[in-house]
Amino acid sequence: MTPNQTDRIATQVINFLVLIVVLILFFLLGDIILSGFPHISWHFLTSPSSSFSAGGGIRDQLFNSLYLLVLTLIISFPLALGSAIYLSEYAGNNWRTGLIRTAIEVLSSLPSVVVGLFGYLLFVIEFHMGFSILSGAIALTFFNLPLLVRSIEGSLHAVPDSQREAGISLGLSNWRTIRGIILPAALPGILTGIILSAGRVFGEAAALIYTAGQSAPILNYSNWNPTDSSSFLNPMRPAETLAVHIWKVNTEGVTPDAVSISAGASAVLIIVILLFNFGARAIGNHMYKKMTGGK
Amino acid sequence: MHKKTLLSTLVAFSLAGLLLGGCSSKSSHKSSSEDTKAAKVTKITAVGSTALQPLVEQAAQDYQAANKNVNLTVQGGGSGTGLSQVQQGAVQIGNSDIFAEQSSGIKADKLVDHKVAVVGMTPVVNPEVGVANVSMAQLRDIFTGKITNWKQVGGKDQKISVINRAQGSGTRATFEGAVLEGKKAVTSQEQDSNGTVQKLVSSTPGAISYLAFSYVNDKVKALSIDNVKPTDKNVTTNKWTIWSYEHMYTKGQPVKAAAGFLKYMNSDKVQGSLVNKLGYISIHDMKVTKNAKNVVTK
Amino acid sequence: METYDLSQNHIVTPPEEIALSTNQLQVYYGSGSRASMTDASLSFPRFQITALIGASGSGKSTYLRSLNRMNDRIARIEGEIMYRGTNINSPKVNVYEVRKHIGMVFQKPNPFAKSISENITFALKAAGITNRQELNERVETSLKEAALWNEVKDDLNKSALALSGGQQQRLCIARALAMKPDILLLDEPASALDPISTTKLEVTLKELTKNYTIIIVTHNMQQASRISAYTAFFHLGHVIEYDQTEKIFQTPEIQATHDYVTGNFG
Amino acid sequence: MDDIQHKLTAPSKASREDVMGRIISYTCIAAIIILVISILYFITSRGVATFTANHVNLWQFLSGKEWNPGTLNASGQPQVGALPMIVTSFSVTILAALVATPFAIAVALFMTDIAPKNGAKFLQPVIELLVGIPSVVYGFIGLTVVVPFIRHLFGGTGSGILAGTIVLFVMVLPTITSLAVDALKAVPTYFRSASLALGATRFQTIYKVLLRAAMPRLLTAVIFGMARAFGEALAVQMVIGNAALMPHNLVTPTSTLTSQLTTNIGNTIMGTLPNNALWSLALILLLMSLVFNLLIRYIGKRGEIKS
Repeated sequence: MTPNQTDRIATQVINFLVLIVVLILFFLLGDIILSGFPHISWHFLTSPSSSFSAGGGIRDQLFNSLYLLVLTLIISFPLALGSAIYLSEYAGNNWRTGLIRTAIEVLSSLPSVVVGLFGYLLFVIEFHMGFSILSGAIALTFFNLPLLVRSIEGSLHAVPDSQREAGISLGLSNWRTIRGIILPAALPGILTGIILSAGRVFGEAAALIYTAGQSAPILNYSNWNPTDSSSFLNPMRPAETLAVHIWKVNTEGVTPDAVSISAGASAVLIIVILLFNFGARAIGNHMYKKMTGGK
Repeated sequence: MHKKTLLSTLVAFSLAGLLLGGCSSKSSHKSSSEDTKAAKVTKITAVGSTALQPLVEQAAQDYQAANKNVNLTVQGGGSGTGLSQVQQGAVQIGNSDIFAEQSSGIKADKLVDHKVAVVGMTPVVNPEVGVANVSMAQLRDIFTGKITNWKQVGGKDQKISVINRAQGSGTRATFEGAVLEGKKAVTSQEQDSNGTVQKLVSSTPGAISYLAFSYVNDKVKALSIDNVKPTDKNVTTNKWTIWSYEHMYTKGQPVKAAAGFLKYMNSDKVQGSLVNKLGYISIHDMKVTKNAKNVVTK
Repeated sequence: METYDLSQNHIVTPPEEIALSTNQLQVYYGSGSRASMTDASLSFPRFQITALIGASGSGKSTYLRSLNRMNDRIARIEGEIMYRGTNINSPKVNVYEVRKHIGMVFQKPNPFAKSISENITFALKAAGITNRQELNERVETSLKEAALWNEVKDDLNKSALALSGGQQQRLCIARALAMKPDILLLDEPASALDPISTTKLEVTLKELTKNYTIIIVTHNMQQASRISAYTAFFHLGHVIEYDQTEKIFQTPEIQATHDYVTGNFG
Repeated sequence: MDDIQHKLTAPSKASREDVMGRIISYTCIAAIIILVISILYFITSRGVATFTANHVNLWQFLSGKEWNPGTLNASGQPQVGALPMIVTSFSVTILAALVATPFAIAVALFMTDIAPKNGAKFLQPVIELLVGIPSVVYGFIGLTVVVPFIRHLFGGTGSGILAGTIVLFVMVLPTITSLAVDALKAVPTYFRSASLALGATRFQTIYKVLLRAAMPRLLTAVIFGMARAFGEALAVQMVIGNAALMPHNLVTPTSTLTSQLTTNIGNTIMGTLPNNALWSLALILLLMSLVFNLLIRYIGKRGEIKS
């Protein structure tokens, strides 16, 4: 076989594999969105859920998912950023760094339920944080960190060394160089990491059942005081997220319309993630353009 | 300029994150005790059985609407979790599907039982198997693996696929207590939730499992045992023997706020309508009682 | 390849005022004990261009990068680097301050992914200059010094990455000049440029000697002979010969230098 | 002159900035290390209790095939044999990674080298979207589509390793793909142009240059995929069958470490043997993923080409 024939066959094999993946993707997304779309209505999005009668909505769960994402990122992003900077800029290439990396990666293979129980026993019980969004956010930080650290470190590495040299040669401190030159250049990669980890936050259920809880108390959306227990901004209140809600109605739900709630909620989840992806990308591009001074 | 803002935001975030992570234990502690002083809001947490959760959750919502000074949190986690945590004093109420006495590792004498509802359970099969009634002995043989084909009990020629519940789960303990007479169930598929079992039985040919009454729908077939139908009425007289209580345990006698809520759980408001709406049987309707050793008295 | 006696050398001390000098400089990479640069003792005259020549791997870039401590992260450097009466190769010295006085331009143009003016003002702002007017003035002066002003003065807010290679390299020079350094180190600055850009760059460098001391590493011997006053020849981590450029190229003292500049090398 | 000498030796804003930078990044890494150590300690201390407090024989635990922590066997020992779960967890993880890797790399190559413009624009968001689908949804699609399909083909219940593998394959695909894309993108363009300029075909370039240069990071992508597969519980639990039985083939119900853990942990009492035994499963899971990590890191190091 000549190299050219091999090339043609190989390309066809690759195209074929891609086609299969695309078909799977279409099937999955199509199945979720088509079966869920008919159940999405304004009423569904804006009314609270119901524990036994039909006609419940997902208003609070939807908000909780978003709020949990924000809190999780507030906790995990700075930690991941700092650690990624340490690993890519300060750490030497030795066994100690290898150990740290392995330790962080092992975190990502822990089953959700183990992290959930750990969070439950330590944060919920021991630290008296109760079933709360905050406990949930800390538990999710465990899953988020490996993914975030890895992707941020990767995108920092991808910035050419000549950029670091340029900064340092001007008498800038390493820190200033990292912050002002390397980070902006690495921004698109960092965003991908955030989007991926956000997906994980949206989709996680097992870890949250034991930490953020699986009840959605009625929220008061006009109460902006985060310390008040009925306020929607209070991080210390229990919060059932969309994914947990889907899990609950599917496993123990006794509402007559459990199937349609689950389908509708799944479709909403997908759409929210989609919007989030596009939004994050648009903001990223905008920031990147602003920083590079391009018009 | 915007770079500076970006950085300072990041720094602020990281500080906030570390502070929240590190100190929230103290702050939350403080704020909850301050709340108590200011508004005298008592916080009650009930954890445990997922089967009982919807009932308690709904009751808690109604109760809080009338009693502003009580803040109730109801969570699942499983009966084991509920019993462990109430025994440790980490939560005020532990919800359980089983008697504390039936659970090893729990000092039942330290806990006070509050029975709030009764759940009836029925064996369910895939509608295709062509069986509507079995004897108790046949049912036992199916679950211990002695009968392996539906034609042995008058159905069509189809292998029996047993789907059991998780070991240690309340539903399984109840079912095995009432049916197996101490024999060991065959090792088979195990699922831990009513919803999954219902879906599996409806889609797997030859499947048999058991469900709480409220999860039985037209996609699965509930079996009669010795020609007794699984109905609420038969449960109240113990003609249908597979049923259990739903318990809410407290460590010692409940203190004021928890006592108030537990009293509400036993009131006609809950027992008269809510319990039935959610598919349980009211404790008030029972004509018999059962103790931890499965002994029934009229 | 012929082997030369590396201990045989000829090194002069220029009579002019000295801007920077090294004494017995040794560079070790990694944890190894073998020196990549051995006993380099050179003095660089003020307001002149000094060229460092030699084959690839001769240690000239290593040496140059040691002068403003750019090699700190990857190498261990022994010996003295004397600047204004201070040994700047001492752990007590503030390297950031050193680099402000001794600027550097690299082989490949490496502008930041920012606008042209931000490329220049970024380090200035970090150094504490916030006055808008002063920043604008510095941008203009340095771009003029680097002979880039006329080409970019209307596009100062455009991305620096849109410039051509030659323009990018002059922007990098302007960026270094904006810090008002004393000495400018150039590491093969023209190697990535076309002949026209190279000529422009050489003219610019000559102009700069009015105010700056320049040390340049180059592969291009014509370039060295065209622009530099002094030339040092490096071979296998040793300085073999250091003298006035004319002498190095016409009547070198050492055989190795002769072979190299006449192209009979290796 | 003195002024300059002073400036050269005195600390400046820049050196203070650098100290601050170091403090920030060292604090972050320290915080993460504390998190990791605390959870590792937590799992280890509980997982070891089975052997120290309940005196279960370690070898019996690892090689036994009977899992009934509540009951004692003939010799009075509790029946805690984790072998079926260990074997199944290994099988589904490795199979899922084996199946997913070629697909993931093909998609990644398609996005970076074959159709970088349209392919990437379309596939990237869709793939990131897949990461966010909750496990539960995957599980139910598996239960309603994959399991009946397998039952139709092979008979039996349909649940088992094969169903688990298929569901996990789809779940880890986005993880491996997006990391593989990063890995391929990190290979400098001149590697590609140099190879093509030498007359190599695109496939030769991909096979001999790209994949090798990207190998360490591709392996990392696979590790992350396997890690996800290892730790996944809710979805697997619904399709694997959850029977603590040795898997005899790919289509009989069996149980993974995670599914056993998730199914039972809420029903056991903390501090008792059934609960401790579940934590021992978690410990095994942790150690197994640690071994995998180290192994692949080692392979990655050997396959690395120095640039």
